[in-house]
Amino acid sequence: MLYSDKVMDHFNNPRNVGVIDDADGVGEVGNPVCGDVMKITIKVDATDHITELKFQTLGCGAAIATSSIVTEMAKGMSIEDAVKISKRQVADELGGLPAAKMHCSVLATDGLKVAVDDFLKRNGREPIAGVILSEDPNFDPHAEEETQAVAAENCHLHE
Amino acid sequence: MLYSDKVMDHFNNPRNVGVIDDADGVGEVGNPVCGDVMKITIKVDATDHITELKFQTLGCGAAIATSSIVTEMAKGMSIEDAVKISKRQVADELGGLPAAKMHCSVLATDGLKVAVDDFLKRNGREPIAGVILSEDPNFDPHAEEETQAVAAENCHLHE
Amino acid sequence: MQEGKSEPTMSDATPRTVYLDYAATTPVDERVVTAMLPFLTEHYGNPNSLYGLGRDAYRALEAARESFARGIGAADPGEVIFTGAGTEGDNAAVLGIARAGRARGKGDHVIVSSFEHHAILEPAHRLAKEGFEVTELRPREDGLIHTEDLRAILRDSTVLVSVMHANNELGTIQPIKELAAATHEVGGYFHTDAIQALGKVEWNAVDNGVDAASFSAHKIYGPKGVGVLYLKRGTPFEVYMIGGGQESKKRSGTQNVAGATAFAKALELMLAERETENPRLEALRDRVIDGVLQMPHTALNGARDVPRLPGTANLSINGVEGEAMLLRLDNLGIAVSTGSACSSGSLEPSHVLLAIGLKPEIAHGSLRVTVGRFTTDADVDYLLEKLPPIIELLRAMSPVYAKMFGASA
Amino acid sequence: MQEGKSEPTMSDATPRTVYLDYAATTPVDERVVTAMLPFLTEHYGNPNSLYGLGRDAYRALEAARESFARGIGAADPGEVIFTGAGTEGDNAAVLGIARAGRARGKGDHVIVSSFEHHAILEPAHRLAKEGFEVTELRPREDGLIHTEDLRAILRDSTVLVSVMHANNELGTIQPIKELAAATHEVGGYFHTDAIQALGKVEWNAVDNGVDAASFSAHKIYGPKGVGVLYLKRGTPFEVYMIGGGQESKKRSGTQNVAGATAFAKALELMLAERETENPRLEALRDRVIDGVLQMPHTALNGARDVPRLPGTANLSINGVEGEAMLLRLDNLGIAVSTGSACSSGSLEPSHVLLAIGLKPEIAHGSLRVTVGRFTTDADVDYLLEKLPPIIELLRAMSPVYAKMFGASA
Ligand SMILES: Cc1ncc(COP(=O)(O)O)c(C=O)c1O
Ligand SMILES: Cc1ncc(COP(=O)(O)O)c(C=O)c1O
Repeated sequence: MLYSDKVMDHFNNPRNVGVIDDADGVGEVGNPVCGDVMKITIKVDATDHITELKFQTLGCGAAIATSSIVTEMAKGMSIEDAVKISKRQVADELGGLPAAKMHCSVLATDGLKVAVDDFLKRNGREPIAGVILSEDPNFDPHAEEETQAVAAENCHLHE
Repeated sequence: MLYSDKVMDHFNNPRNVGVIDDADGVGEVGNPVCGDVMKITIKVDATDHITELKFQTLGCGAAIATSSIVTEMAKGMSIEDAVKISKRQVADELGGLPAAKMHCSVLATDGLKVAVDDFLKRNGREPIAGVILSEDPNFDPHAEEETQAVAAENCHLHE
Repeated sequence: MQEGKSEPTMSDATPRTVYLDYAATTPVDERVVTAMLPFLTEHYGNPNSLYGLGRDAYRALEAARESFARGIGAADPGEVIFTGAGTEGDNAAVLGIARAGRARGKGDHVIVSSFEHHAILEPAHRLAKEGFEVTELRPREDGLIHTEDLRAILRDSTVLVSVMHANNELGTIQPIKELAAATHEVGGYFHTDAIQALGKVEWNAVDNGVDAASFSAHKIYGPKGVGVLYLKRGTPFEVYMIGGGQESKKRSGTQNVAGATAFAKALELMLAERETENPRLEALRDRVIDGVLQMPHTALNGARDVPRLPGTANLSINGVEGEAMLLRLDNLGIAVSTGSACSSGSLEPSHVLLAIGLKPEIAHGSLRVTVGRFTTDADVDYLLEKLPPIIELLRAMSPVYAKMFGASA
Repeated sequence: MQEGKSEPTMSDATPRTVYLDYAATTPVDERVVTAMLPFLTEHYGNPNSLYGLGRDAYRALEAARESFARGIGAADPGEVIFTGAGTEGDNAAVLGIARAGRARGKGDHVIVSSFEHHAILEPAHRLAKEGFEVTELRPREDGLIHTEDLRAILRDSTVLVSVMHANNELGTIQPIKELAAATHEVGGYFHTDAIQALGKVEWNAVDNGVDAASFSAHKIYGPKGVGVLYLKRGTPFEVYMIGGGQESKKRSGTQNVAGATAFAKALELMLAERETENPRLEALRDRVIDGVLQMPHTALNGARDVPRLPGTANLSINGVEGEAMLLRLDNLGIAVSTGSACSSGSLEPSHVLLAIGLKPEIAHGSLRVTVGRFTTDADVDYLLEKLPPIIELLRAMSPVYAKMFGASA
């Protein structure tokens, strides 16, 4: 199983590591039982564009690299576009991921989606990530559990 | 599977090869179907001692070596002693035989026994080899068939 | 080699060594040794480890897999599974495809040719014990399995047919493309033991349409104890060696990276040199055949005009027993075989020769000469000079030769 | 090695390579290479051939068998069967003894420890599918299988018990002599996977009373793809690899003479150097353990005071994920493992660590360091210098470390 040079670069030099204290939205997905946990904090401006992202990740090389690159990809995007980022786009952006690691990119995109919905909820607005997720085969109306479901499924991938 | 140097010596330089034209006794055992046939011709003097032996053998290295050494062992022996030569004695005299080849020494001793009985029959005397064979686990009252039985069993050893 | 010297043997006193048993095994080509050595001492990592040494080993293993896959015309390198012996591939294919095929609801009828290597026949017997119905397909006197003969016994319930590509004793080449097609007509899977054919005859997995094939490195100047099982995508397969899940879960056990690299290199060399090497070997082989046939009461086994391996000649020499002939030749440093040298110390009349209709007493007198990469014209001269007197001597010692064949030798 | 260079990797830019994963595999010792090479190119005969080249190979093979038998204290060289991998021996023993034992009328109950290698667990699962009743025996937190725990589950119907000698992840050594004796009390057969123990701990087949044991050459500076199955005379055994009938009909396939010679030589070297080497390795291992335990929220897995392999240390480093730690160390040329490197690219939390009671979130952060023949004090210094900052960095990146373990790092 080999990681691309770009994965190794983002693993070794992760971008935007940390926590935004006065974040507008926070997403935390994954489960230490599976060995993967990602927390992402975002700042969103008046035009619903993401101006800043920071992440923290406990996980394997792919989990850290996908977290890192998703913060780069989403920076400056509208929240609508940000929640549209697919796990495939993340993997492609990294020059591919080993099959056994594809689920890690789900962790990153899910984290972002949860953070956006958190931002919307805080402002009494309708969550939008769920709607996006419905295009996903694993769709589950309750976005949060859906995320958990994916995480759980990730566990299975580990067995 | 390795042959001892003595087996190789008797295989490469077989003693007493040929046929005694005016033989007093002839024994032929084995079966081309099994790949082993031995013919032994003997001369016996007035005191029932074997004065000369010659053999012809179609067969493997062990078949030829055991035939060769049995002619040396029996030379000068009384016919009573000659038919007592056991396959184990033949094998030991050769410095041992590979397990898969032990049956070949039976071919040699059986050939000698049949030749002695042939000599006795020619002179209207009772065969003695059968009696000897009775000490063999494979004993069968009809010495000739017994020999065939052994030969047949040899075939099985080949399968 | 102290073990070798520990005890004087005929061969140690030998004037020269003329190796004419390339079908039994081959020396490892120096170029193959050079290719494999770095993976023993320097790039020794476990290809399943994630760090640099492991990744280097992994890349080497996958490079070997890709090269081998190209060499056999596989659609996908993932269809190449490295094993620990030709026998392993044969066992895995016969047991694994039949069992998994039956589990998939395909029937329980299995066909193997009756002149397969024991590495195929024994697993077939085991399947019979497990309740499979096993039919043995006999070759004809020409040394070939005929597709119409296979068609005659194929059934809708036939799950597996295994027919070797080149027979190891006769060198005759079976029409595997036709046989595979016929098998597919009833929905069965076709395996071929291509251990003797590899690198010597055109071999393209996609073109010949087989579902599985076994190969062994030591028959083509690679090391012993290294094999490949080609398994076409989608072929049902109960995994044979199970554990850590290496080889994409198809064969467990830490991969022999040096061995895989060696096998790939050995195949590359065979293919690169085949065009010039095959005609050279065929000429040497034909000199052996024609030379031996000069002697009375000799015959070529299998028809002469059928497709054959370039290096293999199998002859009947009536009135002599094979081992005696072999040992006499060995005294002069000539290495040949009689019956199958792959069968441990075994001297039974070859089941292959019996299968093509030889009588046992004739089969006992078979001589297999196989020429290879390092065989010279002088080697063949030497054999043809030394063999006739040995045959005459052994026939003269035989109590039955005159009777059976007339004293005309 | 062009494959390695074909694509730039962290390891290629490495200042130095510090290999600390000797339990995964080992480089082949130059003395072993020297011993095996002549059998690739010069004495290349098939050991089953009757002529000189074959007899030389046969003698070398038997000399290797005798040497190996002496090395493991076997009563008889015929009890040593050469195989194509450690996994093969494990598969052959578990499947072969259970099936043949049942056929002999012994019951159908099989016991394997739950921290066995997958090469044992997978065959045990296959036996369960075949109708055997399989019980998993759990080790205790100390990393040991306790004989009283085995006694508690043994039955008159127990046909086979398989417990590894040294665990490959923990390095803890099981009391196989007692376990074998307990198994024999109910008339069962005892197999041990001694792949990690061979050459490192006292091993005498007659004395420890096991009925079967598996070994693998590449764990003791021999080549990959070579193993031995020790099978005590009279032990029921359904032959695993069938065909030509080599290895006294117990394992078919042309024997890897070079590999067998290499394995025997590798074992000789282990035994000759053990007395001086073990204390050296223990000192290095203890430096690793003590050094890592300096860091907060770390723990040694398995009790410290139980019998252990001299070179193996397994530690939990809370709040980090193993692969990330492994890759960071790899950037600096340090090769270690997390979980079992024998399991293809697998990253599941180690079943071994779960078996001794670790929580999954803890098991994800395990570090296995194994020192060996070429490990120096400087290597350990380098590891202990580079590891702590990596741990701190990864913990700082974790969203849960502070929550779970308090920010005290
Ligand atoms: C305890 C144990 N058993 C079995 C194996 C499998 O051996 P191999 O990879 O040589 O087949 C290994 C290591 O790979 C091991 O450490
Ligand atoms: C046709 C054929 N099949 C199978 C085998 C067995 O291969 P291996 O000895 O490498 O296991 C051989 C030769 O030994 C062979 O010639």
